[in-house]
Amino acid sequence: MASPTRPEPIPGTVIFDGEQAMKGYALNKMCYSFNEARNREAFLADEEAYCARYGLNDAQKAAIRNRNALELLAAGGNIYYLAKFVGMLGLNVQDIGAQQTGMTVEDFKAKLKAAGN
Amino acid sequence: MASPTRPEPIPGTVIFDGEQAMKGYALNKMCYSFNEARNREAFLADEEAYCARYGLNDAQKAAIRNRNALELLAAGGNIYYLAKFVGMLGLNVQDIGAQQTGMTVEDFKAKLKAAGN
Amino acid sequence: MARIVGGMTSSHIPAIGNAIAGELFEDPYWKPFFDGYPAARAWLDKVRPDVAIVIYNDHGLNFFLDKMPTFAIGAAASYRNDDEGWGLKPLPPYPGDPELSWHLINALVNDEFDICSCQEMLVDHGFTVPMSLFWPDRVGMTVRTIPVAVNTVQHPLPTPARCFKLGQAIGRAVESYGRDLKVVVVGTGGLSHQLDGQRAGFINKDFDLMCMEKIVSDPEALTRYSIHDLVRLAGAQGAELILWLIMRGALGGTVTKVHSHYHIPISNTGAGLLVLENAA
Amino acid sequence: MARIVGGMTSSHIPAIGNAIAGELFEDPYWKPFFDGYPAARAWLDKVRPDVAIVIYNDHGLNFFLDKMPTFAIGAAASYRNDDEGWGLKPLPPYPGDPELSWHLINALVNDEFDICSCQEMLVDHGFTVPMSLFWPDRVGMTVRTIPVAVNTVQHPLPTPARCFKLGQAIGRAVESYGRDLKVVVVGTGGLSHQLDGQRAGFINKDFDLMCMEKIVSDPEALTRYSIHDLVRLAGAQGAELILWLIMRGALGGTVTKVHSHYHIPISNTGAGLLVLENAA
Ligand SMILES: [Fe+3]
Ligand SMILES: [Fe+3]
Repeated sequence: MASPTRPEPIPGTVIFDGEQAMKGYALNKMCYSFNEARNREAFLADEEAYCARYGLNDAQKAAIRNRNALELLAAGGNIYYLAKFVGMLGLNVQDIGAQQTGMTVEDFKAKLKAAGN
Repeated sequence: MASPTRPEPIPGTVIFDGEQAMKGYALNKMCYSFNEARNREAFLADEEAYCARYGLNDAQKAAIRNRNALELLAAGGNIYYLAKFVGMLGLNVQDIGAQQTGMTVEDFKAKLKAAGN
Repeated sequence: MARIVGGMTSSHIPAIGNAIAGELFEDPYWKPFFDGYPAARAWLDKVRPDVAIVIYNDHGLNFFLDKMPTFAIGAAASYRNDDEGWGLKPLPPYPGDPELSWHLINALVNDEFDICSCQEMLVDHGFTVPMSLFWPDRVGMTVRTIPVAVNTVQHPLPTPARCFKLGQAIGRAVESYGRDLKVVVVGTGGLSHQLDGQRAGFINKDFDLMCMEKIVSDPEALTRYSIHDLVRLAGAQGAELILWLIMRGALGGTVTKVHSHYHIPISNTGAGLLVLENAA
Repeated sequence: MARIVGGMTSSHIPAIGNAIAGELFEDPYWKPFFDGYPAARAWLDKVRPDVAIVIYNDHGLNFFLDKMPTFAIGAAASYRNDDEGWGLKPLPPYPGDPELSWHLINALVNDEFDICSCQEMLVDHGFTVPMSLFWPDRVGMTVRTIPVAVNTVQHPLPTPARCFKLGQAIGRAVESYGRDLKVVVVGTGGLSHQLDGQRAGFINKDFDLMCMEKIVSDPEALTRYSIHDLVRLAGAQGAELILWLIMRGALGGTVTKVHSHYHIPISNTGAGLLVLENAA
């Protein structure tokens, strides 16, 4: 079977495929390390050194510094590994949803609630 | 499709299947650790402690102590992980072949050579 | 002979785990969600399955991108969780059934499914949350577990059609097991949700309700979607519907719907609960 | 469009690596083995492939029993070896072709092969020994590599029939790749050998020679063996013949045998070398 032709993009959605996976490998590997408490402590003790140890590029370092989910995604981050980064900061998926959509958390929650009607 | 019925045993041959894999997990995990030089050093510095750290059972510990390939196989060892153990001791697959078949290394090599005629 | 007595579905999002830990069962936000579960537990109390095959996806706890299997099956004597990066507390380990695990792995590989076998495996919220919902009593719980982890983290994901076929092969494998066991298959995750990107918060109630119907009566219709279709219609994480399709494939052609419950929203997600009894 | 120009086979045992490191090319024990390779390298010099897809099995370096995939494909920019427990020296890393790797992974998963993708992957002697035999000049080497690791460590192994189908799917996937590349597929391992048990040292010359013939002219005949048949007839490690079947499946129905060489013994093993040109 031929490799499937790339389908129409879905607005507001980055498909985490091989291209993204290659781009984001170092960033995702760092975030995966946050599964262990001692790695979270090491990161929080010296963020820049920790990012450098994992070989993040400048865009990835800036996105980490800015705690910016859209920048992290654009830099090749995968939401499941990023969740460990934002979880460590005490943010949940609704906080991040609000950030990504430019809404307040209250408005974001209200929008979700409205989807049930 | 049904699980295949267990075929005729092959004399002198242990199929490393799930049953063996369960039995030998600790032993194989220890041998896998020998991929790293510092683990080999730790083993050689204190064999008993290293075996205990990986949770080997008595049969596995004895087989390691005896450097006995057939005992190691019977205790659930997998030849590929065991190869790291015997390789660390400076033995190659022909030394181990001789040991397992109860031959001298020279006779074992001669037997292999004869297979080419 | 072993027999698949039925299948269940449940959302598996971490927020549910937090709500359970906080005992928010009567909380106005959570009550309409939790109220779906007593009927499912009543069915389990009646049926008393010996083994639960839990179809879930790992969300970056046990698997990283250095070794990302499409289908992984646990073959351990027990499975433990971990804090997942945000400090989840350890749960009592879940007992496995390694003998049945190996029977499945043997049968599936022989049946041309390219399984990754895991003799050690950390299970994350995708596994533990449905287990907590269906078997909240960890002291009295007698069910043994077999985790089946499916890649929904990194594309290419297995196609819906392939997943349904895996389920069918699991069904055949269980039926061919010599021991007299009652097995339930749990399809976790879904329904529509999207966590990432400007489309975060996307939910599609109509699509969810259609899936709740079709998964019972005409699952093959759902296998005709591509993964890309699922992302478009159900959100990036809504592609977890493939986990339901594996569950459904493991059941027979005809099933009886014992119980069904749907609620929007829990956190960012449309939550669908089903209890299906397999034709005898 | 990319094209598979041919396939090669070679033994991959560690003893060969040691003999290369020791430059034993004229040693009476090794000379009859090494003498087979100049003709293969002459063919490569003529054909100049851009990419080598190397089918091998990991012998316990990159994979352990906690995560043992049936089929794993590297998707890294480069691959390095390691000392494997007995102090092998580091070789220069092998350049990858991650874009083609991802094309293969996408096509194969879409084609219902349940691949484990590996963005980091240590390659062991199963990969490095054939590379050293076919491309001894690491300074002048221009070929990029894609490692394909197949479980031959822990049963169940994939069936010969499944392996041949994987090869056919790799063939289709390469043909559908948009870039103009020449690809060679290397099937490593085999032929008959057994390292473990009282039957250690088992070699079956007649079976080996039959395989050397059939893999060229009638590979489907070999797919009718079970794994258990292969262990019985070719020894426990002789089951590595499945790696040759993947290579052969990737070529077309008709191939031309450019070169063939067989020698017993190297260490415990019957060594078979083939160079096959794919029909244009
Ligand atoms: Fe999920
Ligand atoms: Fe080998």
